[in-house]
Amino acid sequence: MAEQSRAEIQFHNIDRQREADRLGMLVFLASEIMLFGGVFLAAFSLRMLSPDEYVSASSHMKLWHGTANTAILLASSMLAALAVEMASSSNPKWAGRCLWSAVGLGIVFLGVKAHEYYLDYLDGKLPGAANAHFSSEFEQLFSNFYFTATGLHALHVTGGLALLSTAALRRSARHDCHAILIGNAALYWHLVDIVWIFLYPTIYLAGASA
Amino acid sequence: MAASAHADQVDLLIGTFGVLVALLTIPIFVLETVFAIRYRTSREADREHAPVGSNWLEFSWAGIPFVLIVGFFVWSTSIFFQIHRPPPEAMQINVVAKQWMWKFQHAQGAAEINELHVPVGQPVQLMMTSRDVIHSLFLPNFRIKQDLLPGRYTSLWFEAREPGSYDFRCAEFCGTDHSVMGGRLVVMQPEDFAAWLERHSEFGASATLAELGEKLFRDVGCSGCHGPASDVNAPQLAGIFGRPVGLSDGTTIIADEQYLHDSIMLPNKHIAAGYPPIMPTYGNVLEPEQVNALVAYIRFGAPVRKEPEFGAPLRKRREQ
Amino acid sequence: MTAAAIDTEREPEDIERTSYLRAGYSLRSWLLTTDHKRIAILYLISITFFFAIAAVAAALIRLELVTPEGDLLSHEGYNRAFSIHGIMMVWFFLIPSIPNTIGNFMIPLMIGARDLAFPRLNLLSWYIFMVAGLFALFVVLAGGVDTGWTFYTPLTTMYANGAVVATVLAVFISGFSTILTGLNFIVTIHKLRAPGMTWSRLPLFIWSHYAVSIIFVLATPVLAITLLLLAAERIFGIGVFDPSLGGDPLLFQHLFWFYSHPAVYIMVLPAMGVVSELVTSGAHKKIFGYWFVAYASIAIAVIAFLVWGHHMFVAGQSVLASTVFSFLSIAVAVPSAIKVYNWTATLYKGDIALDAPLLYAMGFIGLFVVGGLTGLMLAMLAIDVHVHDTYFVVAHFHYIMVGGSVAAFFGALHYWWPKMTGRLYNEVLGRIAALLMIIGFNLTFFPQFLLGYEGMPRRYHVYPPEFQVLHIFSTAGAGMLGVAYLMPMFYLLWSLRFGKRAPANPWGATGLEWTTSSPPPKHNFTEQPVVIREPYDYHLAHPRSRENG
Amino acid sequence: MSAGVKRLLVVGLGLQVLLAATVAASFLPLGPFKPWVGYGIAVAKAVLVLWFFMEMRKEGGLVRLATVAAFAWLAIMFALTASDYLSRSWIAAYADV
Repeated sequence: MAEQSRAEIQFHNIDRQREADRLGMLVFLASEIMLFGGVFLAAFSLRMLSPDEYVSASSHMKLWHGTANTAILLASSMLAALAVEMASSSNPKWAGRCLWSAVGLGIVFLGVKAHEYYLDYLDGKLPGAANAHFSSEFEQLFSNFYFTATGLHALHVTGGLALLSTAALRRSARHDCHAILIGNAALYWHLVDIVWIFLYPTIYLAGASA
Repeated sequence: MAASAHADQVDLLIGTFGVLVALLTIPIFVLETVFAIRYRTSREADREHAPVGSNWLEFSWAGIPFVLIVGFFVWSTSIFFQIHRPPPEAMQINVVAKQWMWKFQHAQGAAEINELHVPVGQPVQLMMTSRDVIHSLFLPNFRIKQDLLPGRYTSLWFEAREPGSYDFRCAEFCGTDHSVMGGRLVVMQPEDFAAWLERHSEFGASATLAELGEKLFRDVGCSGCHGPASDVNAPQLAGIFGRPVGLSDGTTIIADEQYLHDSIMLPNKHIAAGYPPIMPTYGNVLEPEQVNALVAYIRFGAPVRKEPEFGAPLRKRREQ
Repeated sequence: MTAAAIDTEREPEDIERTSYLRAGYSLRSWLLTTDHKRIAILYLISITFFFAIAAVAAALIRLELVTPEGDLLSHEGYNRAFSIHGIMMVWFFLIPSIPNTIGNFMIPLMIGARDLAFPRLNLLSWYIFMVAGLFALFVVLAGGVDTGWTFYTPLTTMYANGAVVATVLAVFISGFSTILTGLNFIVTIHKLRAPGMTWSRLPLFIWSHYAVSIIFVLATPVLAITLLLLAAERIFGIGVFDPSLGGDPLLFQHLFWFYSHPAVYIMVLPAMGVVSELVTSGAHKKIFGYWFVAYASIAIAVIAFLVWGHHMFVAGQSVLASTVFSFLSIAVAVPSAIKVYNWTATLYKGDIALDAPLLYAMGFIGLFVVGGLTGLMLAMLAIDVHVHDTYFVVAHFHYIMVGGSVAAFFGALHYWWPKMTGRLYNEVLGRIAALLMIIGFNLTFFPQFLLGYEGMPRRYHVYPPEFQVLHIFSTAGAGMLGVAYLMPMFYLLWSLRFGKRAPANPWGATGLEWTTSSPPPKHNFTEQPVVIREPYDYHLAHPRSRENG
Repeated sequence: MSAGVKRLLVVGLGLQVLLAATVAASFLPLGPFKPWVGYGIAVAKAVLVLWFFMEMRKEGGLVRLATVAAFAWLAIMFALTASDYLSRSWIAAYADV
C-alpha cells in the first residue's frame, strides 16, 4: 500500500480493523450457510416426497467412504484450530506445521472423494456416463443430487485449501500473534467442515442399516 | 359479471377491503396536502412544540389496521376453505393442459378441446393435470383459478348459476402462445346438456371413460399382473379407490387419484406392503389422458376377484 | 450536530482543488479507484445504462398493448420483451439503484468515516456487477429469453428457448456483487462510526441500509443456489425440479420466492431510508417517532423472510401452508403502516419547502401506501385466487417499485446532487419533473388495478377487446412517465457544466454529510467529526436558511 | 502442551467419538427416529466446532448474533417449507374426503 497502512487512514486503531476483518469473514460465512441451506432444502423436499425411495437410494451410497471422509475433515478442522492457537501463542513453527497437516488431510479428503466417485463410475451410478443404469428414476435423481451437492462441497474444500495454504506460506501471517489471516482461513475451513457434518447424515446415514 | 355464488362472496370481500384501503389511504393524501399548504415555509403558522412521538398513537395506527385486516383474513380464509372443499355430489371432469391447448374428458366419454360444456346448477369438479409446463385454469367470471402441475392432480370446482358462455384463460406463463391459450365454458340447461352428451358420446369416444380405461388396462398389459385371473403377486385393484393402503415402510396412504397416478408413472414411489417392487414404469409410455382413463376404470369398473382383501372403505364409494 | 463545522467556511477554490472529482482525471484513476464516492458514480452511470435498456423494453410492451391484437411484436418477441424488462429492472437497476449509488456515497459521509470498511471489496463488487452486466447485455443482444424474470420450472429447464443459461449466469454473478455490498455496509456501520455516533444518533438512512444489508447477506445466497440448481437441471437434467424423475416443480418456487420476496424489500427499504431523510429535511423538523421508524426497518427485514408463500396460493401449495403464509403476510403491514403514518406526522407543524426532493418523497408516501395495502389484498387467500397472475398484481408491485423505489431514487438523486457534484440543479424543472412523474405514474398503473380485477391475465400479448380502453390510458400514462424520467437526465447533466456552485449545506439540513464541502474532499472530512447531539435537531441549530435557487 | 491445545485435542477427540456414535446409531433399528438421531448428533458436532474451534466462546454478542442469525434463517426456511410438504396430503389441494 503506497499510502500509510490501511489501519491508520482507515480505522482509528489497529484492533478495530482486526474486529472488522473477522466480522467481515463471519458475515460472509453466514451467506455461505444460506447457500448450502438451499441444497439441504432440496434434499429435505426429496425425502418428504418419496421417503422410502430416498432411504433405498441412500443405502447404495458408500457409507465407509463417507464415514472416513467425515473423520478426516473433523481432524483437519481440529488442526486448523490448533494452528490458530499456536499462532496466537506466538509459536509460528508449530502454526505452520498444523496448517500444512490440515492442508494434507484436506487433500486426503479429496482423494477419498475422488476414489468414491471412481467406484460410483464403475457401478454405473455416474449420471451421463455411458454405463449409467439406475434401478428407478428416483435413484437417478438421488445420484444426480449426490454429485451436485458433494461436487459443490468439494469446490469449497478446494477453495478452503487454497486459503489455508496462502496462510501457511505467508511468514507474516504465522508471526502475527493476532492470527488474523490464519484465523479467517481457519474460520472458512470450519464452515466447510460444518457443511460436511450435515451433508454426511443427509446422504450416507439415511440409508445405512444392518 | 359474477356467475356463481362464490363469485358474489369474492366481490363482496374485494369491495369491502377496497373500502378499508380507501379509509386508510385517503387521510394520508388529505393530511399531506393540508400540512404542505398550512405549514409552508412562507406562511405564518403555529410551529411551537411540534410533537416528536407518542406511543399510544403509534400503537393505534399500527394495531387498528392489523386487527381489521385479521378480521378480513378470517373471512377470506373461510371462503378459501370452501374453494378447496368441493361438494361430494360434484360431477367430475378430467382436464389435461398441454402447451397451448386444453383437453376436457367427461366421465360419460365425451371429450372436447378448448371448450367445456357443463349443466347449470350442478357443482362441477375439475381434476386437472398438465403434460408439460405449469398452466393455470382461470375462470374470471367465477373468480377462481388453479395451477396445473405436471405429474400432479390439482382440483378446481364451481357451480354455474345461469346458462351462458363464459371465457376461461391460462393465467400462468407457459411459453409462446400463453396469451391465446383460452377457451369457452358453455353452461347449458340440464336437459340440453344431456342431449349434448348423447350427441357427443355417439360421435366422440364410443364408451365412457371407464370403458376406455378398461380397454387400455388390457392393451398396455396391466391385466397381466393386476387382472382377476392372473397368478402374479400384484395388488388387486377392485374397490381400492378411496381406501387406505399399507406401504412397505409401515405408513398408510389413501388410494386417491394421485396415488394411482404415481403408482403408474413412478411405481417405486409408494410400494404396497407385502409386494415386491417389480412393476415397470409407464412414465414415458402413457399420456395423462390415458392415465385419467385408467384411474376412471380402476375407480368405477375394475372387476372383483373372488375375495376382496382390503379393509372397509374409508368414505362412501361414489356411484356413477 | 458537530462541534466544529469549519468545513463550510473553506474557500471555493480550495474546495474545488481538493474535491474527490479532481483527484485524478485518467481513466485508470476512475477504474482502479477505491474511493467509495467514485465507485458510487461508476454505479450510477452503469445502472442508468441498464435502466435505459429496460425502459425501452417497457415502451415496447406498452406500445404493443395499445391494440388487442399482437401487431407490433410476435408472441415470442413480446415474451422476450417482458422477460428482459423484468430481469434488467430487478437485478440491474432496482436492487443496486439506491444502496450501491446513494448508499455507497452517503453511508461513510453520514457516519463520519473516511471510507467503507473494505474499499477494495467495494471496487471488486462493482467489477462483478459489470461482468454480470456484460452477460446480461449479451443476453439482450442474443434475443433474450422467454421465461419471465421468475424462471419457473419446468418451462425454463425443458421448454424455454433463448439464452437461458447466460441469463441465469448473469443474475448469479450479480448476486455476489450484492452480497459483497451488504457485507461491506454491515461491517462499516458497526465498526466505523465517528466518535459519539451512537446507534440512537444514526440517521434513519443508515438504519434502513443496515436492515437491507441483512437481507443482502442472508437472502441473495439462496438465489445463487436456486439458479445453480436451475442451470444444473437445464444442462445436466439432474431432475430436482422434474416430476418425471420424482422432483418437485414447487421446490423451485419455494427456493425462488424465499429469495425474491425479501428481494422486493431490498428494493423498498433503501427508498424508505431516503424518504426519512427527505421528509425531515423538507419539513425541517425532527422525525416523528425515531425509534419506531428505525426498528420498523429491522422488523421489515426480519418479517420479509416469513411470507414468501403468498406467491404460491394457487400454485398447488397445501391449504394449511397457504393459510399460515397468508396470516404472516399481515404482519408485514404493521411496520410499513408505522413508517407511512410517522412520515405524515413529521410534516405536521413543519417548516415545509416544496422542493423537488420533498415532492418525490410525498409522492412516495402516497403511492407506497396504496401499493402496500393492495399487497395486503393480495395476501387475502380468496382475493388472491381471483386476481393472482393478473394485472392487479402488476399494478400492485409497480406501485411499490416504480411509485415507491424509483420515485425515492430520483428524490435522493436531486437531494444529494449538490453534495455529489458540487452543482445546483434547476429547481423549477425539478418540481415539474416530480409532479409529471406522479401524475404519469397514476395514469399508467391505476387502470391496471381495474384490468386485473376484470380478469386480464399477466404477460398477455393478445387480449380480449373489452380491455382496450384501459390499456390505452395506461400507455398514455407510460408516455408521460417516460418524459418525467428523461427530464432529469437533461437538467442534471446540464447542471454539471452550467449549474451554480453548491454550498456545503444548500438545504440547511442536519447530518454529517452536510458539514463537509460539496463536493467532499478525497477523505471526506478535513478532520474527524465528533457527534454530540441526536439526529435531525433542526429546532436547535438550523433556522430555515435558503441559498439555492 | 498449553491448556488451549489440550482443550482443542479433547474437543477433536470428542468429535470423532460423536462420529462413531452416529454411525453406530444408524445401525440400530430406530425406525422413524433415525433421521432425528442422525441430525441431532450432527448438530452436536456443529455446536462443538462453532464453540471451540471457531472460538465463539471468546466472542462478544455481535459476532455470536451473526453466526446464529444464519442458522435461525435456515430454520425459518425449513419450518415454513415443511408446513407445505407435510400438509399436502392432509388437506389435499382437492380434498373431497
